[in-house]
Amino acid sequence: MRAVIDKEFVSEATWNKIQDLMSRYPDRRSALLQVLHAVQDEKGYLDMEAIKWIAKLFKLPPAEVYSVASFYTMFNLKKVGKYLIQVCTNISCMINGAEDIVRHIEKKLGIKVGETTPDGKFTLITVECLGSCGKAPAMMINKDYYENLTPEKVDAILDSLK
Amino acid sequence: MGMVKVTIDGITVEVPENATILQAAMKAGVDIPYFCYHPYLKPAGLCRMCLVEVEGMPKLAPACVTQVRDGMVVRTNTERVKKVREGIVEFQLLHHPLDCPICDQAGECYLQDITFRYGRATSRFVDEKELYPTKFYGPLIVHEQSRCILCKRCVRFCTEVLNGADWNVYWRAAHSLIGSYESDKVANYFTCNLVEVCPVGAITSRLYRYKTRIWKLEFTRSVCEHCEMGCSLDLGVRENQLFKIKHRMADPSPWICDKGYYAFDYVNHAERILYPLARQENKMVSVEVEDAVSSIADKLKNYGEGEVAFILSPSLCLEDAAAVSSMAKAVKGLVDYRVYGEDYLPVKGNVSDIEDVESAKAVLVVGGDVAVSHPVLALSILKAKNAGAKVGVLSAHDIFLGERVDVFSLLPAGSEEPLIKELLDGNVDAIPDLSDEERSCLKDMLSGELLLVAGVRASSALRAAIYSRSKEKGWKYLFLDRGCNAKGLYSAGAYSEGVGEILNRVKEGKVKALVVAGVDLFNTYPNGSLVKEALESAEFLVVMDLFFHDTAMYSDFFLPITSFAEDGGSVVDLFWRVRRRNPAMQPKGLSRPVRDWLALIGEAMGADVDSQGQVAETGWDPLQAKAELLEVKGNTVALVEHAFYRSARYASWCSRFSEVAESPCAYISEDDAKALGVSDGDKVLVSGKGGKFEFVAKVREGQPKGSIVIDAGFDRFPVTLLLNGSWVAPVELRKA
Amino acid sequence: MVGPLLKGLRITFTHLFKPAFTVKYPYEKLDVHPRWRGKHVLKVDEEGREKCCYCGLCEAVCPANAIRIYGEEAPPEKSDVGKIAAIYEIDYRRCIFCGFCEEACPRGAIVLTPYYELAEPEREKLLRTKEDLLEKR
Amino acid sequence: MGEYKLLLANVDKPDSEKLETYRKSGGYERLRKALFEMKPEEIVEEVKKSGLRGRGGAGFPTGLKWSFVPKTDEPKYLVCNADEGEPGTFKDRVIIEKDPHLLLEGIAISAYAIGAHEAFIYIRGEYEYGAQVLERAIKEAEEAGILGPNAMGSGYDIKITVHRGAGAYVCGEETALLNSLEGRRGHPRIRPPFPASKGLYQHPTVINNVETLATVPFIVERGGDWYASLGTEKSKGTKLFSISGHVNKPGVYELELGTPFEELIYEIAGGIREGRKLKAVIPGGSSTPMLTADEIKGVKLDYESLQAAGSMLGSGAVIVMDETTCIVKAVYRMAKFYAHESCGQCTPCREGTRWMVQILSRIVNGKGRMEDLDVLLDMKNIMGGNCLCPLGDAALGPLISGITKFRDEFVEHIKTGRCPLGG
Amino acid sequence: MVEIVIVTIVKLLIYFGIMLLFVAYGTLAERKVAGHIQDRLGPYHCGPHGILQPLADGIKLFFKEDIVASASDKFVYFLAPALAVVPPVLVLAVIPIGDSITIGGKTIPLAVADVNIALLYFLGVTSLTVYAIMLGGWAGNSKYPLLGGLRSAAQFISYELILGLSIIGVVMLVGSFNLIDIVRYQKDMWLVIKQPVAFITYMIAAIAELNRAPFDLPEAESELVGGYHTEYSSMKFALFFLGEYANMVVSSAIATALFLGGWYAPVHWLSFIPGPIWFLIKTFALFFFMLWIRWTYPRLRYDQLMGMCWRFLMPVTLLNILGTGLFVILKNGGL
Repeated sequence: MRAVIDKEFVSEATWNKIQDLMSRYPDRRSALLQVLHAVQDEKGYLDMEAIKWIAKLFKLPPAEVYSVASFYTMFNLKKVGKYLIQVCTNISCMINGAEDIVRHIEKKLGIKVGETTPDGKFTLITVECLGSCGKAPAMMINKDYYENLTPEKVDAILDSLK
Repeated sequence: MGMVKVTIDGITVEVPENATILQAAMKAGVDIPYFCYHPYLKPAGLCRMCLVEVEGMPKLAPACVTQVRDGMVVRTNTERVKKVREGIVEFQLLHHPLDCPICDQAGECYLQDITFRYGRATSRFVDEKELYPTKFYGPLIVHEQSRCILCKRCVRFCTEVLNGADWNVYWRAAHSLIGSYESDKVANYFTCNLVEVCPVGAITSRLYRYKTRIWKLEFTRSVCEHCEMGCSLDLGVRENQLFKIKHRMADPSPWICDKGYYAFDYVNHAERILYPLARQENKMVSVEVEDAVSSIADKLKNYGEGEVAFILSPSLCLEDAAAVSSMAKAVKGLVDYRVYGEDYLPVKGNVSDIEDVESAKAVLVVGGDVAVSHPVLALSILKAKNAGAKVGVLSAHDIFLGERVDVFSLLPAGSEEPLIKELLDGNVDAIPDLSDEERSCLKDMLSGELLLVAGVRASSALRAAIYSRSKEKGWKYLFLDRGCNAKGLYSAGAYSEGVGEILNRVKEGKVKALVVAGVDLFNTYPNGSLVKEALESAEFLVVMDLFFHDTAMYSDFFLPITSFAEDGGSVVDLFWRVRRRNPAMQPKGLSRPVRDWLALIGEAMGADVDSQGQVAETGWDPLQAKAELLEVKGNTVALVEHAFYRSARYASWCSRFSEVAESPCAYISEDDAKALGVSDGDKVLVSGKGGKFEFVAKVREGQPKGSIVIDAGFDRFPVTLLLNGSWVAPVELRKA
Repeated sequence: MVGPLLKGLRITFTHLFKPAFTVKYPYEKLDVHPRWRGKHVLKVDEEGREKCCYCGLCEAVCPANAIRIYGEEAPPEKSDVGKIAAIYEIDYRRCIFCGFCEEACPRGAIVLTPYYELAEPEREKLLRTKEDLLEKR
Repeated sequence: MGEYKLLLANVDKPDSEKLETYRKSGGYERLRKALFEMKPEEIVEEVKKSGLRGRGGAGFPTGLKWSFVPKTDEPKYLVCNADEGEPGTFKDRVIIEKDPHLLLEGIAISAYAIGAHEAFIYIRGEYEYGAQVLERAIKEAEEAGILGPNAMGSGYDIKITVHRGAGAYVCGEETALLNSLEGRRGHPRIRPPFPASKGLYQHPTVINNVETLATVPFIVERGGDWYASLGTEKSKGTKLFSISGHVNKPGVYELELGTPFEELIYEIAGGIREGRKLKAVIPGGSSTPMLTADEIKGVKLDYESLQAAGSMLGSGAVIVMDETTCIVKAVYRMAKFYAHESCGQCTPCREGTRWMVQILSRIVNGKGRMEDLDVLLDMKNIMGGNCLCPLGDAALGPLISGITKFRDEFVEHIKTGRCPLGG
Repeated sequence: MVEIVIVTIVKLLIYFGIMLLFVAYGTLAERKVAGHIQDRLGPYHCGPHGILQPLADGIKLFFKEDIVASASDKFVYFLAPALAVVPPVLVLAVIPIGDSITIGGKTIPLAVADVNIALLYFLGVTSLTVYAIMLGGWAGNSKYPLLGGLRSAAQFISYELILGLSIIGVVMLVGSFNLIDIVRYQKDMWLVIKQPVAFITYMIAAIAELNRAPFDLPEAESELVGGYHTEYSSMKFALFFLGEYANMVVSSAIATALFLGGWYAPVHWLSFIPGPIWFLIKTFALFFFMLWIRWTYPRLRYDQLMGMCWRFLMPVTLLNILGTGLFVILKNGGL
């Protein structure tokens, strides 16, 4: 049976990118993670609609796609703020004061870890090692690294984003 | 395959060289505990419960995945192994709720048994347990997430056997959760296998939930009555009530379907008629057995040749069929079992075993929805696919197999048969809606070794075509029939010119007395209006059944018969094997098997009724099929097909099971939906010859334009009125 | 020979004036031992929910086969675990008051009270149902 | 002995990631040499001779690994493991971001050596910038005809694809990485079969760390014997060390194997911050057992010496903790990491890591009991070596070493109910 | 003449009333005494301290189902219980519970009949009791009652002799068969002092006659279930019981008259208490003595019973007669 995929679900650029990704691998399924990344880049997070759409694309049960997506921490299955602040709290950052940074951000934004500001702008989460131990403490906002943090530096960064 | 010698705890056994240590230990009779291993699933090595010491290996080896080597020496009772087992059991129990008193699995729980045998007496755990809420997936299964030990047997069943289903493991680490993506229902017909494979009480049956305890049940081996597969069942009875069905023998398949597992509680239903009834002044009143028998005998004695007819269910056992046949002979009457339609006579296929299906190189399913009529066969076909076979499904209706195979097309309801016939003639292009890939695949299939599975809707004419084409090309073929003993009834000779002919004669007054056993004609015969007229004009009607259904409304006498659980009988399965049932309980009330009633009536009439069934191996020659291929003209053609959860015997009286099929649906094409302005879930009206019915629209991708599939089998919803002797009829479709 | 006869008479005579051990039973009752095993009671918790969740252990352990239970799902106001006994019968015609049921019960739901006046004028009344056994609050 | 600039020779140059820059310093000449002058077997032989060992942590001899690949016609794959998730490790990031072509050249040579036409770089999801750099570099190289079909006109096809992970430490384990690469959950697979015989798509697959592959061009260029002359008798060559924590100059340094540990900490990395005293060192990423200040005295940085000292070289991620660090909290933090990253498949790892966190969190919060220490130590018997993949063992590393070496600190926490360091 | 009839009827009623009351409370006393000796309370439920128990028993026995053994000899079966009650009631006529009183100038003896051969009458009538028992044992057509009846007959014949021989000593001393005379003879000294041996043998014989423990072999529960009355229930059974207790009362009353000085007070300063009361007190004391014996001694074996009668009591009573004779002769100044 010929399957019909709703191309309109994503932008044309993303659609082309997905087509490119899916043609790259010997087995089409390998592109699943890359496609999830691509759709998340466009939509900000992966909702049930997106999962179903991707499942249809790969001819997989949606449960399978959801299962894969939920395994990896980088896929947001719930809505997140415009800026996703990911503070590393792993050992190297911790001994260099990452916990103070987290507390500082919590106070500044008035939210707890795992929450989103009411205006939907910032979401604060803590993550495991970002691979920036040499410039600890570090954090990532969306895709950008911010390293050697101090509370003052964090203030400056957050203010610049507002 | 070479054999190797392995020594386990001092016992030397010889096993095939690809066996695992666990299999060798089973052969040696050494007990190795396990959770995640399942004999019919691929080993996963997850639970680490089966770790054993292998000489020469520094680490402990998981017995379920480690292959044996010649001369391997395994020890399962060393201190190190014991310590690890103790540790693993303790770990499993850390966040297990320990609610065995409530848990339905208690008594047959791996975790319980293994803890008892290998666990430590007390836990060192003092922290808080992490518990998750209980989830109810529809009326059939319930998932107690906290009890899950993440052995993934259920997930592996879904991925390996069902080739992917709405059931998987989510998140990760200790917070991994198993469940359904839709999170409120599991939409496949094999959910009972999740219950069966779960080693703990995480997934349990709602039907059996909390009713009684497993050790109170006495189990009797029997054979399923819902289709021809004849799955072996264990019936669990307590105090003459049937509480649970288990499937513990891989015959014919290690898996079972929801029909067999859940559709049994009608046996205990309060509405079951347990005493003979007779019509007195337009009311049915309870009468003594002797009175009923003598009155019926008196009546039947008065009729001449050809004035008595017997219609019986294709699910009655061989012994009953023999009794009906000999009774018919005694009163010179007619007898027929083909209550689902006119000319479906069983053909003996050249497939003798389910393994032939599983080892086929290519399988083509035509003319029916295998997952509804013979669910377990669908799993065998999938197994063949996973072993590398190409599988195609060409049918007007399919809800399970099609999504999982290489070639799939939904054919227009009215022209299903001609299209398949054309395909058999080699015209692959006749099949609509195929991708190029599928077309070439189909071509390959037709040119090579092929197993043709003719579904229940394949008429005699199509069967004849399949038969002759297969003979020509050397294909294998398998013919499916409705009812669990159609082949047995056929071989017992319980057929004449068709149920339709009998009904017509009743209508015309040629046949005066009618005996209907074990079937509600309104639910089965595809011409509701004919059934109605015939029953109204019958002079004398005797109905034998469990429930007072629509057909019984017209009866003069109603005789209660036994269900499959109370009666030991033989049935002939799909592969023409005779399967024997054992009675699991005493007959309820005054119910007795059909043959016993007939023997009593025969005695009262002075006729000798034989109740010893025999299987005659005579094969019907399909080449003599007379019927024409069906042609239906009309804008919209409807195919009436029983919804899965309504296709079981006595589904209306199976409490939880029938609840799953909420309301009758009509599968319509996207084009039709657009034209009518309806979308998924809207109401549509289908009107035809005998009436107007409202359905919930289900817009289905791939459904051909102008062709709809509607659900039958619902209570007080006689869609057979739309039909005229065939399951396909022209109808009109409107928005409600 | 006469001596012992007289001695016997003396002994019985002195006993005439010794206080009686008799307890005037229906009017006066002795305190039974706290671990006396009398009539069963099905306990309920502080919120009036039944403690019994039909694990079936009492039924299984009963050496006299005096207990018969069937279970059912229950709303939260009837049970904290969602499961109660639909039928709970103790047949006092068979019960031997061994107390195994109490010992087997994992939730302390069935308790043998010191209450021992179980005689009934009709045998059928000795089949006690859940209503008879359930603790009243 | 000081730093030895081999892998890091180019990273400080401006525009170091450009093909142009790379070619100026003799880039891709080694690939040419390999493709035109050497047979695949010769390369494998050279690598074997060089004594190069896997730099990802396990230290398995690379040449030997390559030789396991069956010489059949079925497709073979090379996977570069750039899923650098081990806390404390950030050495591969430097190569990826600053000298991508070195890595690509290494991959190309290695793929040729094992007979693979397709290679994948599995890069961790957080290194988005690194992935972009690599993709740009691949494009540059393909446009220049260096990679792609008929690489450098040799008739040998080499296709390299960058595959981004999505945040799962366990995908650094090679079979989990393969599953992730196939678009599945990153669950480690049961071994055997080993990836060398049945890996990606059930075909022979070689998985190597970024650093390992980046070393290959130098071996091809200067010969295995030359590489073997570096380092010590058994641990040959150079190694990147990423040092972090309480040192004055944290960062990535390339050292010859066998350099004294103290030289790295006190001289190269500039010593402990604010002149405090050293308390403990994690020598090879968070999964290796930690060493006390006394234990590292005289220890050399090579596989054997560290093993003798009771730890491992691992991925060369040195985390330095000074006297102000609370070991209990550090162990707790690492246990939390492993509990978060466990894939959840096998019982000992899944339940053990969770229990560890529960117990340690109680101890950190002052509600510990003395029995807890016995329970934690007993985990070694249940988890040690009994898990599906090495993650369970990794989780035990800091825990067991922390409790045995700093037991007093744990006891103090339990007895007084608070941290003696006031944390 | 009319007066005599009226007085006799009144006396009969009074006597009969006293007797019934005595019997009724005798049963209660038996159970109470048994209870207290065994440190129990005895009947306690009906009325305070169970004093209404005899009434309750009566009501119960009246309403109990009357079972008639189907194989029984019906006439005899019905006759036997009636026979059991008759003798003691007849004996009642000659028992003097007090000296004569004078009312309206007429002297009325406090006995229903002042018979000069009262003792002979007593001996004669009481020996009829055995017929009731024998017939009862026979009529049931059942093995236990038959055995009980036979035992009873043998026992009766033996001990009847002892009873008679015991009394002879008294008669010899007093020289009269009239009970009133005998009592009057004891005004100063009770005959128990002069005839201790006779008193003892009389009591033993009386108890044996009454089939009471330790001589209750005819109804030995442990061997013969219930002896002669096994097949009886309801009122018939009650009549046997009534007879037994009435016999006890009568025997006690005769013994009182013969040996314990009848209505005389034991010491003179107690003479202000009327004679009949003394008589009843003494009778009750003996009655109590019988109960006391019953709850003290175990049952004898049958050979012991017979041996004691013939080999011990017989010679002793004969010797007693001889001794008394000698005494009388000597007292009267020799031959």
